[in-house]
Amino acid sequence: MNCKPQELLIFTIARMLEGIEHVAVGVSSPIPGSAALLQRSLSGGTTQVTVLNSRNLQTLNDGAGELFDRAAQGRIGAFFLSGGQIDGKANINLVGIGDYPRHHVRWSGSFGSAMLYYLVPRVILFREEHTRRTLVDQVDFISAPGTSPPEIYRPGGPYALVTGRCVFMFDRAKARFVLTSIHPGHRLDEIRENTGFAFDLANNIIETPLPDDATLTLLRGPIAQEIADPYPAFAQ
Amino acid sequence: MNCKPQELLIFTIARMLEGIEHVAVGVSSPIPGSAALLQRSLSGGTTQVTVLNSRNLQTLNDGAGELFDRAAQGRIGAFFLSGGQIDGKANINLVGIGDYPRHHVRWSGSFGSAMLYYLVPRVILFREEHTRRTLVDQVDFISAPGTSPPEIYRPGGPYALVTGRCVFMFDRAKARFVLTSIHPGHRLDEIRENTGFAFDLANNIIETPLPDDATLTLLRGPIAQEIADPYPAFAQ
Amino acid sequence: MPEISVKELANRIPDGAKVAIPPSRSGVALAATRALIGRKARNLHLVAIPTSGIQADMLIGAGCVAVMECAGVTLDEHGQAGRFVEAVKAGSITLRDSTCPALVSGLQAGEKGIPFMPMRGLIGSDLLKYRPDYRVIDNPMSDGPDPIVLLPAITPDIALFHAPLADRHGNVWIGTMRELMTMAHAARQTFVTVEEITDADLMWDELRAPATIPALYVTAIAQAPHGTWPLGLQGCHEPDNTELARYARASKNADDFASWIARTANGKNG
Amino acid sequence: MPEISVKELANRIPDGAKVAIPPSRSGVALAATRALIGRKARNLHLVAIPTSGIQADMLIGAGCVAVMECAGVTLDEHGQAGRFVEAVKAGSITLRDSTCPALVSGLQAGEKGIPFMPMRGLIGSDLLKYRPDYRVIDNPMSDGPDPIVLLPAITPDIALFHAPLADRHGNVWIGTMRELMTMAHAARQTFVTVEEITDADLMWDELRAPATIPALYVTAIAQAPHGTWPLGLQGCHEPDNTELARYARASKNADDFASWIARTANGKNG
Repeated sequence: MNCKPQELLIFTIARMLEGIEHVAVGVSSPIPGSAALLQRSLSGGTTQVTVLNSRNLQTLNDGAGELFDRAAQGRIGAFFLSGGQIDGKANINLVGIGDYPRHHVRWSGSFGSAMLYYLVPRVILFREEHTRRTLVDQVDFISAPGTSPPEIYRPGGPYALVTGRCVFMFDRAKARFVLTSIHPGHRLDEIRENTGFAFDLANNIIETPLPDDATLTLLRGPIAQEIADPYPAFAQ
Repeated sequence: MNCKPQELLIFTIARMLEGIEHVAVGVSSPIPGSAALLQRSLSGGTTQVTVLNSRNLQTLNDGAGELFDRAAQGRIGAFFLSGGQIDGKANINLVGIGDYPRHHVRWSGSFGSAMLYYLVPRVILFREEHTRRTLVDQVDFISAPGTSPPEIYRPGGPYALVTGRCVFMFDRAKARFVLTSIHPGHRLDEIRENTGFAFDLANNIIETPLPDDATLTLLRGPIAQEIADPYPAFAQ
Repeated sequence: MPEISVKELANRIPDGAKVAIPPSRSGVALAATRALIGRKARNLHLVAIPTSGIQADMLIGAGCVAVMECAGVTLDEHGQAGRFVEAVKAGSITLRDSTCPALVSGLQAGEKGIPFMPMRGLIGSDLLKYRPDYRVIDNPMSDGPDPIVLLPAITPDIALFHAPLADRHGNVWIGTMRELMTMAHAARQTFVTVEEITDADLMWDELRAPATIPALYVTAIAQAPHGTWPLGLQGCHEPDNTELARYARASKNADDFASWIARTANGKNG
Repeated sequence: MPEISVKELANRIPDGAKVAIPPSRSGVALAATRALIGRKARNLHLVAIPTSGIQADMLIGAGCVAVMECAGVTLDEHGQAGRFVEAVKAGSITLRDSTCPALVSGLQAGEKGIPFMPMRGLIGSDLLKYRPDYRVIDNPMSDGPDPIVLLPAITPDIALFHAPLADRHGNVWIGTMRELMTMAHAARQTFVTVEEITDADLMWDELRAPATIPALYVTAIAQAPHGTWPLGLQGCHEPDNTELARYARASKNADDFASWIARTANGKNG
């Protein structure tokens, strides 16, 4: 079976969720959502999944604060964030480009990032567009920082950055991304050219593994059906 | 009609609730509860009443904290407190006699007093037993103080003390009780003899007014029926 | 029970009021929003609990908003909120950007009548830099240094939302949209539009009472069937995605926005 | 679903655990309490949310309790809690006296994963004097001096209560006893006894879902009809006032208490 680019991303993210008890997925995140569902399926249900704004895939019934309370208590093992800009220190910008407040490009806002990025142990950054526009040397506005000084209470933070071209793992001690795998059809020099920040190279950079046929069948069947509840447009 | 002592107390307390929008009544307070219901009736429903642990007479449905949140927001105009001991500065003791923690007499505990006494504008102290055992010079344990220094946020506090013998109003500036009315059949020297704290005398001490026949009919009819919900034993 | 018309309800929300509004999934009072635009409300301070979408965008586009306090304004799968983005770029609204849990916690502090609530996170974010009302203290419960943010209580003048059902006493059933309970508790006044009004007493309905806002917290109610249109309402109506997509396109410029507002002024069946 | 017996449930509450328990009106797990006494539980730290009655008194009388944290222990209209009073006088339990809203706020801080919650009141009370874990700071939001108490978060090891209904997935319906939701959210583990277990999914029941604790928070459930006896359960059972009066008399001395415990060891139908 032929693996589509999005299926590779879903599979790649799913593998990062191994061993996580409870994964939460924010709004407008169909690829991370599918990845969480795939991991749930592969784990035999050990991994629980909450997809915000979903009818079937969530158990929140105590108001807009419940997800955040769960995160603060350590009940959520993994979450996904993105950014209009992401920089080399894993700072993310969900607000805009230019000087605050009168940005010349304005996005929606920081949503829960300025709390969840600190408290969820394994935050996976996902941005399909891998260009110097999205992956920058320094963000114009820090919605949430990639790292914090040692005196700041911060059990969580960035774990990896998955793009349409490759996977970077994040080294929290060095506050730097490390390129660990390149998706099939992409090359290191192309990644350098399209990345606005400096990054390290893993000793052993691999080609991002493809899902096997059984996994693809799972993805195209039951997972696609489940994800149609919160993301009908994506499923089509 | 002949007014019973408890009916006089109910009527006396009810008159102190005039103009209050929302009166809350704690557990085990059938006389204050009846007074609140009488005032509600006399006000034509302008005064709202919440009786804790009552099925019919409360609208709390958000857990054990809701009453206190309402009080902190200023939504509750009057409340009732009592004390195993009450002293001349209106300090109340709901904990015990002797040295804490191994009191030789131990009562139930402070319940909500250490917050409500500060925040509810008109707290009416009610203690039917008027003796030197209950009305003391100084309480052994301050569950909640009668007054606070000016830097302490305290929109509420004691308004009056109603006993089986008389009514004291509380002068917050002087932190002293003022005897204002004596129940029929009681005398000033008897009150002095049975009060453990020094108090001031109003310029014009009156005999506590009795309810008229219409009020007594109301009390013995509809009010008695309503109060039977939270306090079935009292109603009998 | 304090039952009024949608128009009267909008009239009772004064210019300059600090109005708490729910996220797009939770009972957004769009019929009342149309009435606010109709009465040319001005200088509103919107507080999204914790995000908004078409509602904030409509009010901003119609010139009703002075201050926008939120963790995000988005039309979700339909894209950017065009009037919001335009107003930010033009500097015509004052922004108070925040993060979702900070808005919820601030509102909970308002509900509890306490001056502040602490929250983890935020330190090192530029959000904090632009919120001088958020304070950082050293956690007094900690032995070592442990900076933590204190959020001031949010006490809205008005909570405005739409619910499936009310009764004649003014009790309002909200289902699982629990943020509406917090909003009603925290706000000084609460105005609610509803799909239906029942003659039964919701507080005496064993199944509905736990998810019912007691009348005590409710200032007035207006019946407005399809009152969230074109948004949906849990258990009642699906979102009208065709109309929402039309709105998203229209919100990209002032003229198209004005036409959309004019065309939809009477709601779903207008 | 994690369905176990009442005995097994009591076995899974370890000696020394900090156990949150509800007030007498809200789903007190007395069948489980009898099982705890039966297994000779020791050194429990009871945290009443915010008061207790017969439950704490039974556990104290049976020697299960090391620490009692509460705003009050009372048998309500039946009078003083005799075993509690005796233990206080004997100094055989450690008291952590507090006031109702402080216990609720502390639990809410635990629910929110924040280290503390501020509260008005308490300053000048002897309660504060004996609670070194309660701190007074100057309100950082205030211009002038404004001392305010900070309460540390309460994070119970275990929440233990009784509810009317659960389902096979582990979801628990609590009606208006909302403090049980906070308890389950705040505690590390939650054990629930229930009147009934339904085959339906409570989270998919539009009317019950808003008052249902999601299974995620529930460690295990045991079916225990009349599990609050001799206390009542809202909407299910009236209190057995005859038996409660008998208990109040028995609790006045150790021998009568022991006889009462032995006689009622098997519950209402024992």
